[in-house]
Amino acid sequence: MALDKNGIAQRIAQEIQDGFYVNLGIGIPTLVANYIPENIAVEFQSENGILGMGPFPVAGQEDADLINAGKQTITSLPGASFFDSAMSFGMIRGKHVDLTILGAMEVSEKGDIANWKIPGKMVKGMGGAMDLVASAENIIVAMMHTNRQGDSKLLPKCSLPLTGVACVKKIVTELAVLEIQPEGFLLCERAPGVSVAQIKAATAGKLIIPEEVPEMRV
Amino acid sequence: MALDKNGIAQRIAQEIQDGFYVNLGIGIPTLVANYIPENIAVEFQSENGILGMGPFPVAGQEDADLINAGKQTITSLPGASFFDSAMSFGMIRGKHVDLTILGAMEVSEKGDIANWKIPGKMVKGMGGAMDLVASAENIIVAMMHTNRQGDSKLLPKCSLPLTGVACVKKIVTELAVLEIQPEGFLLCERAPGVSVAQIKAATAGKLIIPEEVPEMRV
Amino acid sequence: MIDKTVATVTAAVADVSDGMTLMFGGFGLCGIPENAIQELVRLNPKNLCCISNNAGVDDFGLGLLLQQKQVKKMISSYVGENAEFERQMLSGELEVELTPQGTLAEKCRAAQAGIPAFFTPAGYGTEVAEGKETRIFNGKPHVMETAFQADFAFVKAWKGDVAGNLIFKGTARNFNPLMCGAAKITVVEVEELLPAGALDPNQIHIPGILVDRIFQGVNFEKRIEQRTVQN
Amino acid sequence: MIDKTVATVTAAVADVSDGMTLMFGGFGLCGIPENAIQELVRLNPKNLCCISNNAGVDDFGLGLLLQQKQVKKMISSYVGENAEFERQMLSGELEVELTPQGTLAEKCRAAQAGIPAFFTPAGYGTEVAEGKETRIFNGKPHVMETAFQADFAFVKAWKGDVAGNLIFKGTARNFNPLMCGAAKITVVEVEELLPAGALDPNQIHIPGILVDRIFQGVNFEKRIEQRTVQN
Repeated sequence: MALDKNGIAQRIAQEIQDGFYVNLGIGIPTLVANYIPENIAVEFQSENGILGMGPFPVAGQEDADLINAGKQTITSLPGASFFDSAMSFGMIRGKHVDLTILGAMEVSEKGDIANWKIPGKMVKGMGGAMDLVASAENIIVAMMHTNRQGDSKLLPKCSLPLTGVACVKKIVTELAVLEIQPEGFLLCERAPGVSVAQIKAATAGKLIIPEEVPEMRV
Repeated sequence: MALDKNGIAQRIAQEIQDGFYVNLGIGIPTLVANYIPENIAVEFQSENGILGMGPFPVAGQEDADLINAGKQTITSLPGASFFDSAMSFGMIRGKHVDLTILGAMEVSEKGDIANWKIPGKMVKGMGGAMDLVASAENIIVAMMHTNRQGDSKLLPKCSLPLTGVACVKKIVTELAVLEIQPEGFLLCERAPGVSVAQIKAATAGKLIIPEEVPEMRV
Repeated sequence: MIDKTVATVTAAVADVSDGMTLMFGGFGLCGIPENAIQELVRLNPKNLCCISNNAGVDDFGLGLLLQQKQVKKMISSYVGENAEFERQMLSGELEVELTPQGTLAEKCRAAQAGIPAFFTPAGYGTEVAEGKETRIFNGKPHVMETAFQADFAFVKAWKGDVAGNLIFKGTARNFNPLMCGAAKITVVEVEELLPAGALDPNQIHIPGILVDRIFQGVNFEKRIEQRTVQN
Repeated sequence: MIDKTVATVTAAVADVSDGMTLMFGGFGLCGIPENAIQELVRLNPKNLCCISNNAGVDDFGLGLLLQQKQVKKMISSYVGENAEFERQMLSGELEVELTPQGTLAEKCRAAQAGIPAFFTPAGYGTEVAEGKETRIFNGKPHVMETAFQADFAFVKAWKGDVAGNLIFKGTARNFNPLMCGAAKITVVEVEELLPAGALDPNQIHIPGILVDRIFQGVNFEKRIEQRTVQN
């Protein structure tokens, strides 16, 4: 059975290692914070200027001066720090953030990503996404395998304007975990009960299918 | 009579206006701080990371964590701030410092300055001088008109390796106040009792002599 | 100590005029210069170019300038949280230059620090890099970006002293420190204006040399855009 | 919270080896990483390239590494406060690359912030610009400079917490914050090591993400180079 959004987040959480600084994008990536094992130390960076981001505040404790990049009220944990946007993107460009998890509209088999603009529609902007994808050594895309029209989002080539070139390393969808390899999308894991044929049918880009494709453990 | 070093400092102090942030080099420039009129507000920046530098401490109050760019123990005044070297040179390159006063070995009639290196001798380095002269909109050189061998330090062209190109605006020596003009050194003022002929004899570069050359008031 | 105080926001903003380029601190509605924006609405200069990470909401922040059609061009990383913005943009009344957020921040910092241009990997291979010089460093392609040039920077700080020294609070810091000294004139409003010497010189985020005018702000609303609490 | 503490300076410095490029914070003897330098003397790696604004004095600071002939190359803005340095330099044993102080600072900051290259007016028309690309921006010539690449950065802070967050004191700040995260591994010694949460998150100069190892320094001498007092 295909995963739901929480399932995708749960699977991605398994990629997070002890001592990682992680930047979570809006949407499914935000849910990843709910699945971090208790026994590892992880700090969340929000690019508007906090490291050591905590959970949402309890009602009545909201602070207008303490928000995340999604403009939501948040809290800070012991050991947190605040800083300006140049320092924040210095951390990102300088590869000090260990892992970036973000959503996408399209990913190409070369690791290109498109997630900020649909021609003809209102464009809200790329925010920090272009800085994040251009700099992170370790980028995981969290997205659905196909769009609302049922078209594959894993393509030979992106059709939408790019956010970054040859930068995505791994993709987790409701159907599969895939890695970008020089030859295309390497199918690493299937969602529980999902067949390789289903994944193949939903993937427009070149799919590399190993002999054995284990099921995800979620 | 030619000025002494304190006289040069005193004359330069007259160039400092209310509200100026000033960077003082080592040597004669340091003495300028002693001659700031009481009725104007001036803040001294030291490029190692302080704005609002105060006088030397009283004995027993020296703080190893509070020095100026000459590595001397100093104090800070109310309204002072400490910052890192990138911010400090950001202030300098960003033209936020209003006036830089520094010494020189040679100045050319085009405003080039040489003050950091004598070929064949031990070179200690340029420190912050190249950043200061390349960025300041307002640079005054404080120096003796001639070197120890009696040779002019105001030259058609510098013979020593340059610190900066076409940057000096004004020169105050023991003999005169001069401005760099497109045509050469404009003689603006003579030291008390010093003749134009004396200044002319001590100046190797092109000297522009107006009809009237007033005496300095020091 | 050089005193940077002006008595009122009116005095601080009076010389803004048509066609100027203005920088505004803030991320979303967090840390925006509310007093200066209100005064710019009253003063009503037109054809402004505004550099700000976001463009406010319909009835708050830079949305107020948009409502009065004071803005000709926005330079931002993320916009369109308000309907009027969308209308003006789609109708072509409003020009929008979208810039990656880190590049936006660095272009401010470069202006502050006298760095005319720098290279960043952000935007390489995208339409953001179109027409810009690119170059490979350490095997990786980068885009050359240049420092902003602006007439005024409007900044909101938490505490400030009369010498213009500033301290910011929480994530209201964001772009505010980077815009200080990044324009010809920097105007700062603070929640608490203190005498010189009241702030620990070790704790100052922005030294007064980067501030031209500082005033005690009033009636800060500090609106929350996405109030989110635990279940 | 990610814990960055190591128990001893020995553990913090153990993997420095011959031929590495090392950054050292400090201006003169102010704010230098005394513990790390002592340990490097003991460990005795050779053929080092040292990036530091100054080179210490004969019997303190980086002068100790020079005495043992551990240094092959110095990258500094101002050197030669010590006789051994002068002797090695004049004899050709020691290579010295002199860099304008602001450029030195910005090359550190660029390395920290992932900016591979930038333009500065400093050094244009001088021997510092020889072999470097120059370009005119806003009518003024500039020199292109590139980010440092180093193996270790040794930093001294005043207070730090176990998460690696740092606060510096007075002018002992200088190059220290800029070198954090500017090398592959950043090692910080502090006068006071505190638990996470002990520092106000608004007052942190350098967030722990830029620090790899932090330890409680001991026996800081904090020598004063030019003790100067009022008459």
